[in-house]
Amino acid sequence: MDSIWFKLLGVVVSFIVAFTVGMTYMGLSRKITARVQNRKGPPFYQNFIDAMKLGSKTSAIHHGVMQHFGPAFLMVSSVMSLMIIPVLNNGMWFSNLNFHGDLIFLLYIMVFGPLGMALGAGQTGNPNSAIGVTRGLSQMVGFEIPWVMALVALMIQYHTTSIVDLMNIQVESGTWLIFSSPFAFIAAVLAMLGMFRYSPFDIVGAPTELASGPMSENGGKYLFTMMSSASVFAFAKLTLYVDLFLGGASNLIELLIKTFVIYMIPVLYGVVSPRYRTEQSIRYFWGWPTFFGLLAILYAVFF
Amino acid sequence: MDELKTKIIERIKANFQDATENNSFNYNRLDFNVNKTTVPSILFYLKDEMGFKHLSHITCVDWLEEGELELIFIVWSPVDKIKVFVRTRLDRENPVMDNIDMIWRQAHTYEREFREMFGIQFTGLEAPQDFLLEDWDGPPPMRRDFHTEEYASETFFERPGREDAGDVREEIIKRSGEEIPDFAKKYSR
Amino acid sequence: MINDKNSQKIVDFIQNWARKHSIWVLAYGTGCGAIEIPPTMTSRYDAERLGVRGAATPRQADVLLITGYLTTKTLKRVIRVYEQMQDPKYVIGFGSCTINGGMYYDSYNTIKVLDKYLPVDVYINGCMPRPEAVLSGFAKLQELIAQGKANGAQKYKDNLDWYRENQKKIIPNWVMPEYNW
Amino acid sequence: METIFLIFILFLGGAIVTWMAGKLGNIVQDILFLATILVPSYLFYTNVATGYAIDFNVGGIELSWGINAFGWLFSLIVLGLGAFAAFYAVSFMKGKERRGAFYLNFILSIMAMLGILMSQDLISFFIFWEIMTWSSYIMVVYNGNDVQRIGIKYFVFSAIGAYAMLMAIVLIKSMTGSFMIESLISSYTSFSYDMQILIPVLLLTGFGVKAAIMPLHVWAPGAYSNAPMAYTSIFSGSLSKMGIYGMVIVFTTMLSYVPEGVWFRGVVAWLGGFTAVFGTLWAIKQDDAKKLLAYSSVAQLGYIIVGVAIGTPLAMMAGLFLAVMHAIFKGTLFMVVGAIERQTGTSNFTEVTGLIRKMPWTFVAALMSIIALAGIPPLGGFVGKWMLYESLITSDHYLLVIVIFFSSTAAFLYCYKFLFGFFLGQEEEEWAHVKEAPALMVVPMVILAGLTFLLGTYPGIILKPIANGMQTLGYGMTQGQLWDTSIILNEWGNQVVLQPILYAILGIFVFFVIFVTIKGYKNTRYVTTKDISSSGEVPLAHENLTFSQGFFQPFLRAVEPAMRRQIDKYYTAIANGLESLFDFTRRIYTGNGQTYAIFVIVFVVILLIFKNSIFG
Amino acid sequence: MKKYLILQKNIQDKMREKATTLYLGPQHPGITGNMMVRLKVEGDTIVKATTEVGYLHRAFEKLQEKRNWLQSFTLLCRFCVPEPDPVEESYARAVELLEGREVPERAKYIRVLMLELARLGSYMLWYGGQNGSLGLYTMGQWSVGDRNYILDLFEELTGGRIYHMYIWPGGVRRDFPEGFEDKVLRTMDYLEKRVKDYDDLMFDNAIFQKRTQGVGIIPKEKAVEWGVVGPVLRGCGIRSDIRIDDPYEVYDKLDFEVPTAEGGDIWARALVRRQEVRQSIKIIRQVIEKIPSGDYYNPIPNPQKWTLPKGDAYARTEAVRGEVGIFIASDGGTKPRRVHFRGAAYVHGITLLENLLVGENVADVSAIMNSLGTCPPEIER
Repeated sequence: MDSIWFKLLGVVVSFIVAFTVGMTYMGLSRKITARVQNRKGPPFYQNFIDAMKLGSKTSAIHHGVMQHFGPAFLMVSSVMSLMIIPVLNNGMWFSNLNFHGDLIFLLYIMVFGPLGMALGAGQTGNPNSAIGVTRGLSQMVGFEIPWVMALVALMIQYHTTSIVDLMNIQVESGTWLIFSSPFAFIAAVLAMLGMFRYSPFDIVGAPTELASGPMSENGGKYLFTMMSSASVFAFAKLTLYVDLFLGGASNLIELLIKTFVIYMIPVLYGVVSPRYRTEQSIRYFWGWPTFFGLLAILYAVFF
Repeated sequence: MDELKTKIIERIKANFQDATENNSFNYNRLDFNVNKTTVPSILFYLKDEMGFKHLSHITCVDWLEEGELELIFIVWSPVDKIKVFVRTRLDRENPVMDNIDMIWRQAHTYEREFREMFGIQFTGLEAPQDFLLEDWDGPPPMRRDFHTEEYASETFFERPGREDAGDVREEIIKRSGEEIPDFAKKYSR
Repeated sequence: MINDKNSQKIVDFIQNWARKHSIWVLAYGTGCGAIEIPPTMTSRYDAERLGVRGAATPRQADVLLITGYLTTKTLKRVIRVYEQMQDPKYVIGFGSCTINGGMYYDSYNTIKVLDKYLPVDVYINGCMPRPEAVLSGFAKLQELIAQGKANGAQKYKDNLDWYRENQKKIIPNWVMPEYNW
Repeated sequence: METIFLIFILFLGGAIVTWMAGKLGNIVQDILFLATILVPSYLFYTNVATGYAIDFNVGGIELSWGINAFGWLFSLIVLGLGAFAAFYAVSFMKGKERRGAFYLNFILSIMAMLGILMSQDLISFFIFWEIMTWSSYIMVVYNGNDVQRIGIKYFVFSAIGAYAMLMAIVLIKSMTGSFMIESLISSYTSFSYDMQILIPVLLLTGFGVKAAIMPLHVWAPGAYSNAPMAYTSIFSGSLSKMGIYGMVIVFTTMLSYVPEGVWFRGVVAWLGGFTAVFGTLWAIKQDDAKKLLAYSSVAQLGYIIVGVAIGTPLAMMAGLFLAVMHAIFKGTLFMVVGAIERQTGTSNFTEVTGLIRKMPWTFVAALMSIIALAGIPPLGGFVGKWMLYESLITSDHYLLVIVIFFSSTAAFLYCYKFLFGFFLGQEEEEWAHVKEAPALMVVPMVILAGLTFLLGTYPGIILKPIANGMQTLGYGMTQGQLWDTSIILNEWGNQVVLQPILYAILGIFVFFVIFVTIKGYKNTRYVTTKDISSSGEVPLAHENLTFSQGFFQPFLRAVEPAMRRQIDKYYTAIANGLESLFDFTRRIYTGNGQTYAIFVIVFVVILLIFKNSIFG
Repeated sequence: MKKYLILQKNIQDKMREKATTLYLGPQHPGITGNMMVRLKVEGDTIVKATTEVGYLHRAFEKLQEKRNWLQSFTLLCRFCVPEPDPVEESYARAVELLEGREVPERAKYIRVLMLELARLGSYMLWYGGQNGSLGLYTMGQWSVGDRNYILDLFEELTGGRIYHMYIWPGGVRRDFPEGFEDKVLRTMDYLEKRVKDYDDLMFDNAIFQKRTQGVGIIPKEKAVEWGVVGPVLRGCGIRSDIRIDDPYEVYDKLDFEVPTAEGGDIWARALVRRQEVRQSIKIIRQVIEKIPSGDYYNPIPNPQKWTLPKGDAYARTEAVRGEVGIFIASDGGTKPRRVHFRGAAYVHGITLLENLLVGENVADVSAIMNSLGTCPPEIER
């Protein structure tokens, strides 16, 4: 059972699950957005069709090797995150590499992709891409602070930096961390709004300013790879939240329910919000979310 | 209204000898004909001294038969609620006019347009040559001796029209395989 | 193994099905017809349920919608944008003015027949076409894509010289990167 | 003769011969220069065993030279980076003026650093320290531009550091009667309370200047960016590490004996944290690559100081590992800037753009070092960052870890700016002629960059000497406790196994690169960077499509309140105050002999009072 | 206050500029129609903005010289697509002024109804555009969807959704269909309800306020001189409305307010527009209430032989974007000598916009353009 091939198969299976779930969630979010907007909306599988269409584009251009590699960088980031985040708390298929599920390693591998993508976007020479990248990186500095604070609070509260350990603690004690460290959850969820880049934190690729920002020059297969990566990444992030705060999940159905609940937070918040400017969003993240992060740390230290 | 108009006429006549008025309108409008050299100063005077702060419009009319271009500046006083038309005529062969965009910045746009469309040269106008057109090498198109229909048929492709004016719906149905909806049938000839 | 021809057929069918149901329209309002695009996209007509959706840059777009008359200045930009789009790509001519010049038949600054300059897959007539007409235009395009008949891009590639000749007649100052497909 | 003496004689003699050899032709000079660096290094590693020391007596002063395991670790940084930088320098200096002086000072710096590491007594330590300072000072003013501001700043701060250190040495001598470091350490606990505080403060000031810790960092950006890049790579890479070396010794020997040590450690760690934050913020603002890297060096030294000052085994290891990594990647990055400056004539982001296709190997080196700098796995910087965070969390420095994390995340910004500014973006006509740097410059950069890769997966290579060195400092650590060849652990037992991670990352990357490449390979085209979707317009020739002005303006706007206070301004105020004081003094010096006599008497009286109050 | 922007002389300078060039348009989701703003940015601050127009130049005014007085209407409504009725009304009124033709009272009321419905429809588009530029797409979906109800009214009354050609010299083309008044009132009831929802979504939104307050400020003392008109001028705190100042049709018999707001920023303009929607609904209700019965059309002679006396006339109308006007000059023939259109965007979209954008953030360009009501076809004609 521990053979490398089994692990590899597990990676492929969880990749497929993540891709499917991520795509479906994005499709559902489009559907839900449409219902809020008094529309019927596209079918929930519309994103699959879009991805297939992008994949079947017959021509593609690139401005150099970094742009060519950009989607691969993104994929590394999302698949690695998926591999080190335990998907289920007892599923052997989805265990992947989760003995490496170290939170600090996760923090760094999660920025690997965006930075690689930023290099790709930079090489296109499109000023829109470059401006979008600078906005994205700046915003990242914004939301990483409350996010890290939440994680540090968890680490010092439970004396571990491993996701698996945190999950096991919840399983053993029967209390979800959302109840035992509520401030960390609040800070983490507020940071998640920025992480998902839905409105009001979608200044990176704001269409009315920068066309589509860093992705301005990417079409066809490049965009397809990025879309797949985004869906896998979305699933990985949601799973991480469930693992950390909602006690993980013992089967896929439970996981889907929990992730969907978490996913609705940024989606529904985004439907009714205009977007912040970059410095406004940074200041936002350094305001209340950071305050909650500090509270979480104090709570972890003193209680 | 009439008192106001006479007051304005008096003040303008006192300051600008060459201004001739036309006070034949029964609504809030007053016309002055001036020489083109007087235009900047009369506009300045209207704006700064008499409260005609708002430049409503500038227009140009090509009087081909008389060999002249007429420039009309329409200014509006938000206080007195009256329009004043300042009219001047330029020689059609060599239309040169003083630039007035230091009085109203928005006149700059009008001047660019007239330079391109009527060939009027505004002295001291600093702007790229092209405004609405790009790489235009014909005569100024808004002049009346430019014939747009001829130009269009020379330059562009035209889709040949039908020979007759008969009902083509049957033909279209045959081609596309669509049915005429019921509501449309009653209009059939 | 499956017969090559048959497998190609199946692949084509699937690809065309995907292309048909995912039409990303380039956000370029070239003319006054663009005013009917927002209603088409929004709640009453909701083109998104057909998979029609806006795309911000030509690299991502599938369909170039020529919404009405094209002035010579815009034609240059439209050609530029069209050539930057990725295959397969389609052009929808929108409104009478793209078909025969419409009411601008004698204007010195608008082109009259769009398909001399760009390969048009579908024309939608009317001035301006109502959202229903626009939707039916998209439906027609979907039909053509499904049948594999919407091959304007191929036509453009094959007859590039002819198109270039026509285009350069209108645009004397031709400074653009070459189209190398 | 003792090999240790031979090494120094070779260094000294080689330096002078190289200096003189300018007339014999450039190639002879180059070979002499390389030989002078390489031969003693070879002798050092083959013939000098760790733990071996010789004592000798010069003019009645007991001196002792030797090397312990801790010094040996730093000698890797000094001689290893020195050798690479030397090869680079040969090519870098081709066709430049005053090569002899450059080579002389380069060798003297290396020798002085090695001397510092080998000094077992304070006198030779101080002498080598001063040689290092002077040779680096000459390098800072080497280009002759902006000497007024930058050179004097460096000089003044070095002097402050040197005098602080000298005062400490004199005090130590007066109390222990010996210049030996051993005797200082052994008798430190018997010092008076004042001395127990004063001596570390003075020594830390001296070392802090070189390590560019926060209030003393002011000289660093100017000096780093003003020296020739071939030298800056060792200036920032190795020379600054001498400060770290000294600090480590102060922390692990003296301060671990007294209860105030904890308090000291906290203050220095927080200073290091603030150094990291403000260094990063200022680095983001820079438009010149040299300045950017200089501020970035300050920030990175801040991390190292944090690790060293916290001083738990993991933290110390993190600090030392980061010191080694910093030497490697920052050395490479300064070399990259040097190569670009040599090929294009400028190092300004707003001017240079789109070099990736012109200088691919330089780009590879820059990319790898930048990834290492940013601390992104699988490259070496990550290992250091990971250990630093884990050590801070496990040792209850919760807020410091946030501060460090902020600085490290913000570092992505300048990392991206560096890569984008030089290599990505529009490929402009004006740089069409640029060629790749000569092989002698590229090869050292690429090898050093490869080292970051190696150390990212097998940090054990360098962690083993670090552990050995730490053992001599009193940390008892064995392999498998906090590290293994390819595993890093924290004190709670959480671990990261680096090897499978590397394989996974490479595997995924290669898989998707292949996927993207073979998918529609025939119809994938390269287009020039001028062919971008600029909203349908064709850009005019004079229009600039590269985004390089005010790169991170929105971010800087958000952090603007923090950057409004610049520490430079306080120093300027002090300097102005001093100037007026000197002005006042000048008025006192009237030229009258009797007044001078009065001054001397007053001074002596003050000295007496001072002495009595302190030495009681 | 920002310095007055002067076009730089060295446009032909071949050196690479320092500032980055960003093209906002013509193909861009953030531009209001087919025009281009060439932005020079340093960081994300604009140091210079140049509007380039001409992408929509169809030579209407040239073509109108070739059409007779009535045929012009097919072209007129295409001057500004979102709100064509004020242009038609201006033209009709200019012709009436020149000819001295009387218009029946009922026709005047119907015209006011048309103008106000068009105003509402245009504001619905503005709701979408303004919020779309700030990323709140839900608002656009709601308001543009609700705009269809107004277009339905137009369709029933005139036969066209967008282009009506309904207001003619001498009156309007046809009378109300049966039960039209009720439909109008029902639609107004619906819209009043919806406008409250819009307020909840948009004006009560903290992020919307943050994004719009203090952005794109027009100084009050310079506003009139700079040619600012319409809601933009009222957003500077100046009470100016052609419906009041230079009343036309029957506006002087109707009771409505001219809302103003202080500040001159996007937020103030939005507040003005928010009130104006309500005022429009109020006017429409009054029109339905007060409309007299009687003739709706004073017939004109055979258009092919219809001549106007020599002379000229200029009629102005308050549209959503501000003051629009038509100048016509007749040489006594069956065709105009000259028709010249004055659009608000002609000033707002070029000199004012270029002026306002300097020093602003790239992120706000689209929002500023939307708040100024820039409409390119009106500039280029």
